[in-house]
Amino acid sequence: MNTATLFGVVAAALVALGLYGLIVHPQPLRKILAFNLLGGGMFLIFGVVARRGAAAGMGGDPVPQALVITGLVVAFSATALAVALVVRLFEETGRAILRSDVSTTEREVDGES
Amino acid sequence: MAEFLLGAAAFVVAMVAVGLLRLLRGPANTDRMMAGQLLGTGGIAALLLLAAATNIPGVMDVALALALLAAFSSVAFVMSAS
Amino acid sequence: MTLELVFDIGLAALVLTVATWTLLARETTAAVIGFVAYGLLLTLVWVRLAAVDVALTEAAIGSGMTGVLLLTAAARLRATEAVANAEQPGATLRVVAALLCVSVFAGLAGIVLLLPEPGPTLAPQAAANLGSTGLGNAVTAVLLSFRAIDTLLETVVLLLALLGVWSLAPDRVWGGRPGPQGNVQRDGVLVFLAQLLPPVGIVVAIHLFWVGADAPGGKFQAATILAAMWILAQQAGLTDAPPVDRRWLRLVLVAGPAAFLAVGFLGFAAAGAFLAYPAGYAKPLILFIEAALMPSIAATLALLVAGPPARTEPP
Amino acid sequence: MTLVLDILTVVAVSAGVFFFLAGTVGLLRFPDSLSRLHALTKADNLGLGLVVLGLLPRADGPFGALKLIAVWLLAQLAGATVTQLLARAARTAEPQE
Repeated sequence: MNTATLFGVVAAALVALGLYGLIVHPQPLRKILAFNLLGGGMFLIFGVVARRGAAAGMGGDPVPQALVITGLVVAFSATALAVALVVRLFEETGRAILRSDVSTTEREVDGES
Repeated sequence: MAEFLLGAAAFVVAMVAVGLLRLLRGPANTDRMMAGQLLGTGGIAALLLLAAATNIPGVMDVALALALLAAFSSVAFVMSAS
Repeated sequence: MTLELVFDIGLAALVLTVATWTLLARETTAAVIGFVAYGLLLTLVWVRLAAVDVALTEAAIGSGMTGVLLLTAAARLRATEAVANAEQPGATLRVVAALLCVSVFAGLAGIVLLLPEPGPTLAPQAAANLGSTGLGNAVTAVLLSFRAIDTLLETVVLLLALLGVWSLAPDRVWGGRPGPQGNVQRDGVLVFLAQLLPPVGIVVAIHLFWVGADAPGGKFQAATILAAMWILAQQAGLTDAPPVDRRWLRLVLVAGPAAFLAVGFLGFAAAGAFLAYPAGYAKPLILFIEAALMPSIAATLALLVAGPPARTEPP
Repeated sequence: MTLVLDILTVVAVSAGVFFFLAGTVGLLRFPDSLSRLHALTKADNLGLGLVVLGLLPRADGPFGALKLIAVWLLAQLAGATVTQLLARAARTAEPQE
């Protein structure tokens, strides 16, 4: 067991944990949080691959490391967009639920009246 | 000497880890934020010790960035809570 | 050597504990505080994996920026938590999700454990070609020379995300300032911090930007710190977020990617390919791109945190 | 001379680490938010300060030493501000304590 392998297993566990939260949590904001948790694990797998590729006097393979930096920034922008969507949903409907049948029933009520 | 510094870093992280019990227990979110603050300071100290112990270049800059942003999330927490 | 392993195992246990707690916490705000702690711990993990550039980015964006974004949103949505929490999924879904996640864990852990030995790597190629870029930091060379197209697209993605956020504004406030009104109760302590910290932050950002050519650092990390300083000044009420329809703001946002694209097309004329740098001019061109990108990225990041426009100027 | 500096490093770092222990114990054992905050500042100021002091002889050049001191000063500033803000938030949140 060395550092890279250890954190590789941790990364796999983080991806699994994040995925579970993403599926099970009813609140959209918690889903976004779980998604970021998952992302952290995924990036860590890249980091482990990079660390194992240490060569030529470098502590790790720079290509996956650069990919992770790009990925972190993109993950942040996706999170910001998702948060803005949830907040807008809340401002529009007064709640933040993803269930689709809520709005459908409301529309039916409108149609009957 | 490197062994000693690494040991000190491990001890700081362990202490901060115990402090994270406050994060789990609360009771108020302010208490949780305190645990986060302690983790921030402990993380800075651990990074400084790691930088001195391992001679990886740039670790000190990570500590500098963390110190600069140490207040950032706490300020956001207080501002949004009030 | 063994001491290092003890350190790593402790760190690994901590990361897993905080991550689990972040999922289980009842309140969203508490969960986000857990997430900020998770980001800090990941920063330490990245240092242990000898990826200092990534550690810097994780500390600044992964923990700092995302934390602020989610903390603000959690406070905004607090009223909806009870309703949403009532919609807990059934036991069947939980079991199926758990089974899926266990198999994902097994699969990924298997892949990590069975990775070929020695690990495949592009480090020797990167090291061999580092000389042609004139840079000393291989990660910066990958980001701005070997895989520059990724970075170009990434800056475009950032802009598109901002456009997406802005387009969520209701029509009546379009062109206004982002953020809720009345958020500016001046607090003496906070004002003091927001006056003292930004000058230091700007110096540190320039330092990170400058050493980025040869040591861990670079425009993303520097831009994030600049963005954080701007947000801090807004939180303290020292300055307000700009109205989104200002022309100067649009120019700042677009200038970086536009300069990058221009250099890319220049590559056709000067070196025969898109984003190819003519021999001998690689380093000045890379520094020019980075310098042009930094303010654009900083502004984009800060405005992404600020959210869609929410109030118009009083006439 | 190196021996003296090494001893300084060991003593100062050990003392700094001790204050992290103290901060953690206080954070866990003290009964209410405000006194917990009091414990926290000990780790923030003295713990980090002594670690920085201990590492100063090992800094690479005057620039490295300057950076170490800058880290400590920034942490001080952040700690002082956050402590104030959190104390106020804690008082408004739980006035009975």
